[in-house]
Order: sequence, then C-alpha cells, then structure tokens
Amino acid sequence: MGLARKRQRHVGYNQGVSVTILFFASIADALGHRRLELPSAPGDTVESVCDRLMTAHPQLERFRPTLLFALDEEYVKPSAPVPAGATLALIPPVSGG
Amino acid sequence: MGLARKRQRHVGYNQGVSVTILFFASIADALGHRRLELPSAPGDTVESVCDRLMTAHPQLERFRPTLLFALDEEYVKPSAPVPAGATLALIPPVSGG
Amino acid sequence: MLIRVTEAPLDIAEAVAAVETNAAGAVNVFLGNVRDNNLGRRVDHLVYDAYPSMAEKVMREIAEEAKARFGLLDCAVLHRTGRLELGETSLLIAVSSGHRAESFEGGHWLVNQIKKRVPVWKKEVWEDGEAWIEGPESMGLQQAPAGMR
Amino acid sequence: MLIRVTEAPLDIAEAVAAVETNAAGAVNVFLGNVRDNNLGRRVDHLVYDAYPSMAEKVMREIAEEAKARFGLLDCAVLHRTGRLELGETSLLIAVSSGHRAESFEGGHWLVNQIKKRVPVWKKEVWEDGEAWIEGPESMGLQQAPAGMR
Repeated sequence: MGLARKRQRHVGYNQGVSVTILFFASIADALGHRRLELPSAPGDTVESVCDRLMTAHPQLERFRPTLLFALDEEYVKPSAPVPAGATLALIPPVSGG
Repeated sequence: MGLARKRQRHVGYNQGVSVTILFFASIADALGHRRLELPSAPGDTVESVCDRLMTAHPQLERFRPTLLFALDEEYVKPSAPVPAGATLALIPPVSGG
Repeated sequence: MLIRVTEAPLDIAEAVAAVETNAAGAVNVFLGNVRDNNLGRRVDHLVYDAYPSMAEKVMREIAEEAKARFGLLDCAVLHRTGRLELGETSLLIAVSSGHRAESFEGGHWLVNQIKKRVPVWKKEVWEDGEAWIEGPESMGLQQAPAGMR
Repeated sequence: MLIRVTEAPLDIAEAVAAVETNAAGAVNVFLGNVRDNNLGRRVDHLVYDAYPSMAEKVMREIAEEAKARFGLLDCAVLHRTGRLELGETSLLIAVSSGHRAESFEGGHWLVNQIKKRVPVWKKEVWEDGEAWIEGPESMGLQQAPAGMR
C-alpha cells in the first residue's frame, strides 16, 4: 500500500523516466495484473529491463524462453534499446484466429 | 402453323415414341427456341438423333465440335443409346460461376 | 447440403448458416461477382442461362465429391440466373471443416469444378454488343468427364 | 481497408461490403469459429485476450502485404475478443480480387500470417479446467519476425 503510493508518486513526478510494461494472457494471470511501470535506466535494452522485471517477479521466469517483445507496438529484438517513456509488451506465443 | 399443329398432335398421340431435345444459351438463340421433340427411331444413339437434328436445322452444325450431351440430366458419350421418351440436352461449353 | 439455382439474389448469411456446425472451426465462403471488365472490355451487365434441374444435380454431385475428398463437414452451392448487374453475386459457395486448410482447398476445388461441369452459361452484354461466353475451363472444350456412359 | 479488434459479434455482411468493388470478380471470406473440440478434448467456450492497438497495427501490416503480394483489391480483417461461445466467429477476413485464384491464395496466406504474428491469445475452457493456448504456429515458438529491429 505504502509502496504502491510511493511508486505512483515517483511516476507522476518523473514522467518519462519510467518504462511501461504490458502483460497478457498467461503472463497477466501469473502476475495478477496487466501493466506496471519500472524506473528507466540509461542504456536500457529490452533484455536489461526484462532482467530487472524477472528479478522482481521470479514467477515470470518460466515464460521467458518463448517470449517475444514489442516496443511501442512493434516487435523488437531483445537487444533493442528502450528509451525512457517507452511501452514494452511481453508477448507470449500468440494463438489468435 | 399447320406443321406445328401436326407435330403437336403427333406427340400427343404417340407419347413415348419421341425424344425431347433441350437447347441453351447460344444454341437456343441460333434456333429461336429452347425445346423440340423429334420422333424416336429404334437403335437411336445421341449421335444419330443429333444427325437428324442437324439435317433439319443446319444452322446448328457450327456448334457441334464443342458440344457435350446430357441424357436425362447426365453427361453421356455420343455413342450412348437414346431410349424413346428420353430428354437429350445439347450442352455448349459451360461458363457459369 | 444447400444446393440451389435461382433467379433471386443470393444470401451469404443463409449459405453460412447452412454449413455452420459446432464441429466446424473454419468456414470458407466464395462469391463470384459480376466484374465491370473482361479481357479489356467494359461490361454493362451479364445474363445467365442454365439447365436448372441438371445444374442442381451436378452441383450436388460436386459438393458430395468435395466433402469426401477434403473431409468437409458441409457445403452450400448457389448459382443465380437471369440478368445480373455489376457487383451482383452469380455464384455463392460456402464450406465448413474442422480446420482452415481444408476449407480453403475444398472451396477452391469446388469453384473450379463448378466452372468446368455445371450447365450454366454467361452472356456478356457490352455497350455495343453481346456474346455468349464459351467458358475456356469448360470440360466441353477440354475432355469428356470421367465415368461418362 | 477494414481492420478491427472488438468485443462485439463480427458481421459478415459488413466485411464483404467493405471489400466489394465493381472491379472484383471474386470475394473470399474466412470465418474462424469456436469449435466444440480440440485435441480430443471437449471445449465449453473460449476467452480471447489481445493487445488491441498493436493487434490492429499488425493486422493492417499483414493486410497491406497481402494486397501487394497477391494483387488483392481490398481486405477486411476483424478479430473478436472476450468470451466466445461454441459456433461463434472469432476471426473474420474478407478479400476481393479480379479473379478467384488470388482470392483463395491471398485469403489463406492472410489467415496463416494472422495466426503467426497478431498479438491475440486464446484460453480454452473445458468442463474441468482451462488453459491459455500457446499457438504452435506463433512465430514466438519458431523464429523472429523478418526485419525486426
């Protein structure tokens, strides 16, 4: 509760220095929500953001081998740079249609 | 007019000893009608009926090379026997769809 | 199996409803529409002639064959006759199957066979003339049908 | 080009109308429906999740690619999300083209690409459980998409 309030304030004060992460399907179920914000760090790549995310939420590790990533709605490689303010989506194997 | 009445009477009197011939598309246009009856002859085949038809209506000769035949709604070879009372359809190359 | 030769406009929803079942994961629908041009010529409208009773018989045979060949669950084949304006649908087919590949393959095969075998004829009417089309795919220009008496 | 991810039921007539033009001799429509079984298990219903804004973006890219590759005149791609009952349509595509072959080939390619690339996920719900399906055709299980940054 205190943490949630603190994070919210942090994001509010420092607009643009966080990364929004989106979760879907099995990953959203495992995490219990569909969206969170992580502080951005200089030189961030998809991989480094993902590393920090997995450290904070180890229950997501098992999804990692089959994950794809989308940055601002475009598929990217794990080595792609993540600018502050970007939206990173974790894409488990799709099954639409 | 007299001929038409005579043919009609003939068909009426001798039900089953004629062959009905059906015409479609370009052939119906060339002949001016879609259906006529020819007297049936013993041993008739599609070919022999067609010969008599072409003799009576030489303007149909030009269609012959690409014609298929259907006897009682089934495609048949020119050598197929034509029983009295049958319906023979002259099928120009189809172009449905 | 919905099979029909008719002068009335064809109804997609009816054809789809006729083939849908809860076992079908895929439904493929094909519309053959009146195109405004053919072989570089501007088409004004089309007129379709048919031998309706035999056309329905042959359409049913082809549909049964498609079901067996591609494992389709059901088929609908409808052909319209009479005068058709640009954009109107002359041929409507719908097929259902468990999975998508069969629905595409079965539907495509069905249309090809219909163009070869079903006694229906199209007259193109242009601004300055008209002609019955002798379908280049007609088996009458190619070969006798298999299993013919 | 009609592209839509929506919770509302998909309307075939709308998709067909969106792609029909007088230059189109062929329209192909594909419905992906909820099947009552999968891999031998009885399905009760499905739940679709999606990343809607990105899904629409990817659907539009695939449709543009299909138009160029197959010379299609127009495409419509609609995907439904949320809870879907047996027999309901989750994916609806319609494509139009001058002639029929492109419409079948383009439509089939489009469905295959959608199943590989569009961020949509399906949860199967059975009488005794449920599971998110990891699509075996997903490029996430196969290879990285071409041209990825």
